[in-house]
Amino acid sequence: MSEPSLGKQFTNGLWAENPVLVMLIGMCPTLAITNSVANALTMGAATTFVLICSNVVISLLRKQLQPHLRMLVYMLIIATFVTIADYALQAYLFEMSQALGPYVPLIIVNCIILARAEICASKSGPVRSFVDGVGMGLGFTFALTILGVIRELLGMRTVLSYQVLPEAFVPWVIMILPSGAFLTLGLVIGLVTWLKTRKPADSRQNKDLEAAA
Amino acid sequence: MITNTIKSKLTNKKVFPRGVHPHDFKEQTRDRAIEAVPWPKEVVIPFQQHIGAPAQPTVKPRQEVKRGEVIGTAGGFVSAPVHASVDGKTGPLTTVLTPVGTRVSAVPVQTAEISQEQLEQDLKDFLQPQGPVKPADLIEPEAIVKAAAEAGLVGMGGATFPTHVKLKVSPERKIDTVVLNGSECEPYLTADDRLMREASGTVVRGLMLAMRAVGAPRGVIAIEDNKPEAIAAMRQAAAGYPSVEVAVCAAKYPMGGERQLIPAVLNRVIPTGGLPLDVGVVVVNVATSLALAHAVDRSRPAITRVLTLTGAVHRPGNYYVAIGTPLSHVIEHAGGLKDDAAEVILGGPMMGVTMPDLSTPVTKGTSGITVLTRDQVVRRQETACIRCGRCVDHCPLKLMPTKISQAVKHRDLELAKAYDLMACCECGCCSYVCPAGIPVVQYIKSGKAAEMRRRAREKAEAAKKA
Amino acid sequence: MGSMLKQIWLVLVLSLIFAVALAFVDQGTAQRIAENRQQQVQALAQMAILGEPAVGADGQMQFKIKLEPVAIQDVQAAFRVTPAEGGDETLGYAVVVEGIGWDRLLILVGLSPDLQRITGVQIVESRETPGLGERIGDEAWRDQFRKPTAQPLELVKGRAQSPYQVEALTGATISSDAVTSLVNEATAKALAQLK
Amino acid sequence: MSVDTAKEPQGDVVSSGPGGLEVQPAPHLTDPITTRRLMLDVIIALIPAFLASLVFFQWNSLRVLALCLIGCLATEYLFNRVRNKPNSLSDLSAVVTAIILAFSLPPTLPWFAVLMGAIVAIALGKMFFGGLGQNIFNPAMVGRAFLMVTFASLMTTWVAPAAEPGPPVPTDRVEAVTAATPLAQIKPGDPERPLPETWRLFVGRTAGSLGETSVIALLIGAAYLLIRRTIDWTIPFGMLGAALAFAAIAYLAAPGKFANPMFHLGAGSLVFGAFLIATDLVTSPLSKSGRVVFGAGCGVLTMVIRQFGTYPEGVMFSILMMNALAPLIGRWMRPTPLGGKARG
Repeated sequence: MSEPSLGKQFTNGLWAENPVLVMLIGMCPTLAITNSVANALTMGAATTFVLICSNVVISLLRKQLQPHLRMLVYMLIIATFVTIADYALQAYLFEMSQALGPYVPLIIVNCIILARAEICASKSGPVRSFVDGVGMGLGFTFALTILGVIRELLGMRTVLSYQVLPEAFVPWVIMILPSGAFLTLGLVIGLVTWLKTRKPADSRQNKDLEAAA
Repeated sequence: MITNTIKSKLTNKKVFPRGVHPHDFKEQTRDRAIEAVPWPKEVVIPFQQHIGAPAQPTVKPRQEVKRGEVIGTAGGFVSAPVHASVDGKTGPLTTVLTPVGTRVSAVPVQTAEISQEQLEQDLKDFLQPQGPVKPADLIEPEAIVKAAAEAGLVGMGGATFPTHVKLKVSPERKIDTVVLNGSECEPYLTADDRLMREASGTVVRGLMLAMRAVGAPRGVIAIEDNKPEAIAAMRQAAAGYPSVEVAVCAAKYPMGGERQLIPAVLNRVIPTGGLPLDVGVVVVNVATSLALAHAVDRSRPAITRVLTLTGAVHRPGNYYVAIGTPLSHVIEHAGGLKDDAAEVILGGPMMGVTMPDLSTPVTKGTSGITVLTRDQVVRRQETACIRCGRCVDHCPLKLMPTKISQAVKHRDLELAKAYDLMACCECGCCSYVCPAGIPVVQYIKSGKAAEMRRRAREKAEAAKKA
Repeated sequence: MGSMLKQIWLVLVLSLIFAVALAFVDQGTAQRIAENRQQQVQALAQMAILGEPAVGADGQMQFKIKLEPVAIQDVQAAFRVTPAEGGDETLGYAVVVEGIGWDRLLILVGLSPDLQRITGVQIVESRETPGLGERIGDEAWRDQFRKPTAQPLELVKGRAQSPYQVEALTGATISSDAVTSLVNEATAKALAQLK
Repeated sequence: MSVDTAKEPQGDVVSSGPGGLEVQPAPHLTDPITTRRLMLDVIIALIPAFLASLVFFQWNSLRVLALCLIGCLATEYLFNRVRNKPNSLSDLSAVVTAIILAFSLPPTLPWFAVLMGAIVAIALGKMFFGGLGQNIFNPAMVGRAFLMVTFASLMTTWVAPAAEPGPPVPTDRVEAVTAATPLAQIKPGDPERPLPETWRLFVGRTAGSLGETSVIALLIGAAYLLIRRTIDWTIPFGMLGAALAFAAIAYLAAPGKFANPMFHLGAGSLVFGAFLIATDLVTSPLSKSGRVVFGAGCGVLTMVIRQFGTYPEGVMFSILMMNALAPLIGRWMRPTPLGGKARG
């Protein structure tokens, strides 16, 4: 299998292999913190930061790593960057770090980061790993933001705390509850799947079909 | 259902739990005396009219045969011989379509003339034979079994299991009761009702012979309460026999099924996968009992039978017919189908089979022909199961029909078996009550058929290996 | 054997590098984080005692108060509140108590310098049901608690009849009840231990 | 013999033989009760309660019912269209869902909330599972639960029923004369509001959801369903029996703390739930014994929520919880075939 172009590597994370909406990984923060856009953006940014840094570092170290030790080293690297992100949030965005609660430290166990380390960074050079980290991180942020916009808009009438819907609109409290997260996520995934299957021209699927034939 | 059970307990009527109460439609033919149908120009006698191996033909084409002459000998232990039902000349062997949809070989017989007087006399002899008979106690059981075997008797209620096999009980089995099944729970049918009224003496005689054959000290005549005349007639006929009693059952479908009749009448439950024998009981149908009396006392084989022709025909009634007579001939004799007739059912409407082709002959197991009009035909539009549980509430065997049928529908035979697929008696109560119009029993039947094929295949493979 | 040693060295070196990096980050942020925590309580205390703090041109809150820890047993924290510009005048007391509503609930109760009145109640941390229990954060509802401390407060459904009654939020009795008993607890402990 | 040449719409299993005679599997008779007829019976049974609600809540009751019908029917129609399925409106199950949902809503609920509840009931409660017969939870209760969490305060704002014919109850939720339901009153005691006398509970002149207040009207409908055998005695018996037993034990143990059983029977939607919601065919177990257990579970949970929970009423949540358990109950309470399990 030849490597995809760098551009493709980037857009993969945004749409075709979007970690949340297509691969269905990283569900825990997705469901827990998307009740407001600000939370979603902050979480997305923190995760993207950790993802890019760990991808690049692991990519640089990939030749030195023996199979039996690689998980250990991955965790070491990821944990370091997550701690840095956590401290930074606490120092400069205190209110936000309070709102995100334990979910920032929990980035350590976010599947997306470990998955990209294993799938991409441990096999590719630093440039490709960087691009991959940016794409996947933005894809994650994008998915979180969609959920955040829908939930904050319907649940609190606002987007980024700015009131959008009129006072007469009665907020749908369910949207800021965990059950609203499940509902919204299900509907958005349904929509994305529908959009994707409507376009059979998707090159990846065609390739799969050819391979199957 | 509970209320019905209580009502029956109060009136001392025998009843089984669950089941259904369809309207019985018996008023059309209940009061029509049995009438003899003249011989058709040609009868077609199938060589397999019973469960088991087909009979072996012993006639050649263009051979003169006499009524009662053997034209096919039993093809094994579970089998029955076949006799000519008319005087006449045979034609070349052919095949006919049986109710179960298979083709079996048969022989056509060009019939000789028979006068109306002869016909009437024959019917009279059939219902109330004259002349002395030996008391049943003085006849050896083996002789009774032998007579049944030679006469080609099969269960004439429709099951067509060879009677001599049923009566030949191994000595270690203790049979204490013979139940004469006169419940006739199928709607529309009244042939057994008429037989019990018009030939009560002969029917009781047959019961006595059956009791003697299996060594049972007790006989119970089970009749549904919608046949008061038959109850009275049988009570009178059985009056001289202290070992025989009449049990009045509530009219409820499927009272005539062995697994419902025995619990209702004797309060014994046949184990799943078992037979009435397992609880010391033999069940004999009314028409079979009558034929047994003829076979033993007069060596008369099973060559005629009484059937109900009812529904959308001009002259519905109970008819005395020679085996092999085409359905169309019986229907013509009864004035033909009405204009709105749409469905001809062999048997009653609950378990009978629709026949597309009226050239099919009457066989030993044909208890009735029910013709439904276009308006009566059930047009089920199968919609989604709403899990209402009506089939579960009504299943006389306490199965979960919806679960079985859905398992079959999704081709999960193992699951269907886990829900006791093979225990089903195919009475059709589930389809009858289903509000969603799902042919539940049809799914179950196809599941059973698939399981039977699987077992046959396994057996064949095992045989190949050995 | 050689590769094994190499791996051990690799992990050791990496750990060392990361530890040093983290130490630097910690050094750089520890003070700010502590200030942030302090400010949160300070802001709530100011709100509970003096009312809404003004926000300066730089977007930072302008604090008029300083907090000085005082010892009260069995509470999360307790402070004597003094003016930010200096001077030892007591502006009031702030007591932080922890309890259970539907989930962990942390509230701050502001008391007047003579401990005779409750000056305000603030929610520090809560995870009550949005739309129902979370309404304990409504200012209008919390303003009910500005009452004398002579008697414990009583939660009632419907209209309050006496000065010591607090009206429950409709459909959120458990949360209202939790706040009321926490306020009573804080007041009682402050009265008993600060006099 | 006639030859039926007119090709009428035929079921899957019907086919014509060569002679024009039809061939079909047995049985050739059928019970006249169809799914549609079952649903129609439930609708008929709900008419007395609807009349009672018209008297008590006047045009509000008509408004809520109409909105529910529009929401439910339109959603079902759209789902069938989008999924290219035959239209299932004619089985009337969506109408039943709409009425039951309407009956369980406060009369003053604003239009958008009613519509949303109706849409959620059919979409989330029924069509997402695959349509009629496939859903695990009672669709109407799914709709109500959704509203309960989404618009909690709107769903707990009640108006007093119109006592005598006069000006209609105000419909604007803000200005509405709010009143507590009898169940809300028995939580912490309030001397100003005495419990309604028991007879008023049974007639239904109390604040509450549209169709739940008049126990007498509900019982008339329930009697019709029992006589028609659309529902059987199992679930109502289990639910009312367990609830009353629970209430009686609590009352005898601490009469001052707990209300008497008759009050619990008359207040809230216990009777409505026992006869018309929990008896939903799709979401209750198949076997009789299973249904008794299901009903008893509903009854006990209702009482636990009423007496120990924060919600004044527990019928909805108890039914939803037992709905979730129904498949398990079905598995545990499987009837043994007559004659025992097959050997081998």
